[in-house]
Amino acid sequence: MNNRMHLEFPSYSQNESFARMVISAFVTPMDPTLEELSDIKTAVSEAVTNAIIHGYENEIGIIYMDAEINDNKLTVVIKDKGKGIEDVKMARQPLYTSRPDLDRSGMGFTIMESFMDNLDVISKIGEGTTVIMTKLISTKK
Amino acid sequence: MNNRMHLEFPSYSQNESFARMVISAFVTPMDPTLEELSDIKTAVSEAVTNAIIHGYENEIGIIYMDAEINDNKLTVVIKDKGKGIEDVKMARQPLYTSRPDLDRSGMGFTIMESFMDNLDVISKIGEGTTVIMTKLISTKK
Amino acid sequence: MDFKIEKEKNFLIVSLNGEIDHHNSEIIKERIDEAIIKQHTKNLILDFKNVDFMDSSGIGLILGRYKKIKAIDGHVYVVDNSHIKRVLEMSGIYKIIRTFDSLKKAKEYAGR
Amino acid sequence: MDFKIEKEKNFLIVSLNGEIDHHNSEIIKERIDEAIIKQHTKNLILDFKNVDFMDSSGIGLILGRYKKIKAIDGHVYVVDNSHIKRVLEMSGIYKIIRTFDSLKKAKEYAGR
Ligand SMILES: Nc1ncnc2c1ncn2[C@@H]1O[C@H](COP(=O)(O)OP(=O)(O)O)[C@@H](O)[C@H]1O
Ligand SMILES: Nc1ncnc2c1ncn2[C@@H]1O[C@H](COP(=O)(O)OP(=O)(O)O)[C@@H](O)[C@H]1O
Repeated sequence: MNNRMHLEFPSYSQNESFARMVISAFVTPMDPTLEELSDIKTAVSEAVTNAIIHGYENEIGIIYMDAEINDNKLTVVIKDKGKGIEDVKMARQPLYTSRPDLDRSGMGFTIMESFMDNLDVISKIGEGTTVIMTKLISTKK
Repeated sequence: MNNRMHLEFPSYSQNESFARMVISAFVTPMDPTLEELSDIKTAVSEAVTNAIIHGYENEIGIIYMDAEINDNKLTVVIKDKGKGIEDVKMARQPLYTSRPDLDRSGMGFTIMESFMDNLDVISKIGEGTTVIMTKLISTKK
Repeated sequence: MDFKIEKEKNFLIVSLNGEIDHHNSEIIKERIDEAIIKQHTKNLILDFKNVDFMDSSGIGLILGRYKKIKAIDGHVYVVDNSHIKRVLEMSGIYKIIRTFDSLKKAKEYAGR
Repeated sequence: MDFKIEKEKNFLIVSLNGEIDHHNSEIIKERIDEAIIKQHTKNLILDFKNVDFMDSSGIGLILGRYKKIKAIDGHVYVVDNSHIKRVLEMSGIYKIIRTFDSLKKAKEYAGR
């Protein structure tokens, strides 16, 4: 099975749950297990939340979510045109957060990495951040 | 409350249900009644199905769905770049269908019109069709 | 979407579930038309009791079967529910097809 | 998301429901922090039993309350469930906060 989608929405925090519902709806035909679905929703939630609170900080910008199904492989790309990350390697470290004042735990990238099969982060200061995640869905039944 | 979204997806018939799930997720924060939600899903299903079977016929093209919430007013725009409609006035008549061979009932536009508050159809042969629907959501509670 | 087709006495019962749109009505229509031929049945009960969404593709499904069955002098009966009532009303289906609010009633009537 | 905060003996019980993300954890955190001050309570039970989704914002919610409560020499207890276990495990929360699989057990322990 192959399919793809492109979604754009403003960085209101209420759209975190909207993004989760859209990715759930999109992967439904892949018939993921409940755990796989929960992993995907969590990873998407982390990436979208990051775009909202770190990427666009106090402004409202557009968040781009692309997803693609190729046989049993899911690719999700979440992109913002916000402030970007200076040191991606440091940002990806478990527990690293630039916003402890907001009760952030610094576990977002670590969760994306371990709940999905692969994570790439491309970022440029002043231009924004793109997070690319892939996951293979079990083909049971 | 204000919000908006832009979605693109290929005209696979399995995406009819995807489009319904996305619009449901998008209107959730408006807290529509079950009947309002069902009306919106049905109207979206009709417009997306038309883009798939009439607009793009046997090819796969991209379907564009835009939605906007302005206070309690929902606007949904569904667009294809398919073959277009020669006579929109005739096409909008109840029971008119160009594809009785496919068991189409010719009730799609009639349903969109009566389930939503307003329906506009803009179309040009060879360029595609845009369907614009609005609906006021009751503000109970 | 999930459905089953069973033969009972001189009629076929098609029990539908979930959502009916153009995508899945294509598959359902094909199976019903096959069953009509294979089972030599002239009467059809379409049970929409457990359908929670239906767009105009469902009208096409009903009317298409109605035309086929009528051509062989059979009957089509529909079991409806509140989710699909408004779409059925718009289509004028209540004027040409006998409708019931339960499968039991439809079977009693069809099996007279 | 739906939640309630109740005082019982010398502890506050926060019962959470539905999904916990950054959007709704902001509201929850504010209410808990208010309640801690108003109710003069030092002990907190966070009941996640009926939470069916939680991302790392939930970790921040727990750790943030833990720090506040620790500063006033109180205790934080968590009731978890299978949906949130993996996220909690990643965060190392099990190493610093006592966790229970039911509110009953947490209350018994907190009320010793
Ligand atoms: N989209 C983004 N735009 C800008 N900075 C980001 C973005 N995503 C992550 N970061 C940076 O990377 C850090 C680590 O991210 P993460 O692991 O998700 O933890 P947290 O969100 O809890 O801070 C963030 O604190 C932030 O500085
Ligand atoms: N997106 C579209 N592109 C091209 N033609 C369309 C489109 N939507 C509708 N039409 C035309 O308008 C007619 C009436 O549409 P509708 O009322 O939805 O009924 P039905 O889909 O059952 O034919 C269709 O049969 C078709 O000829």
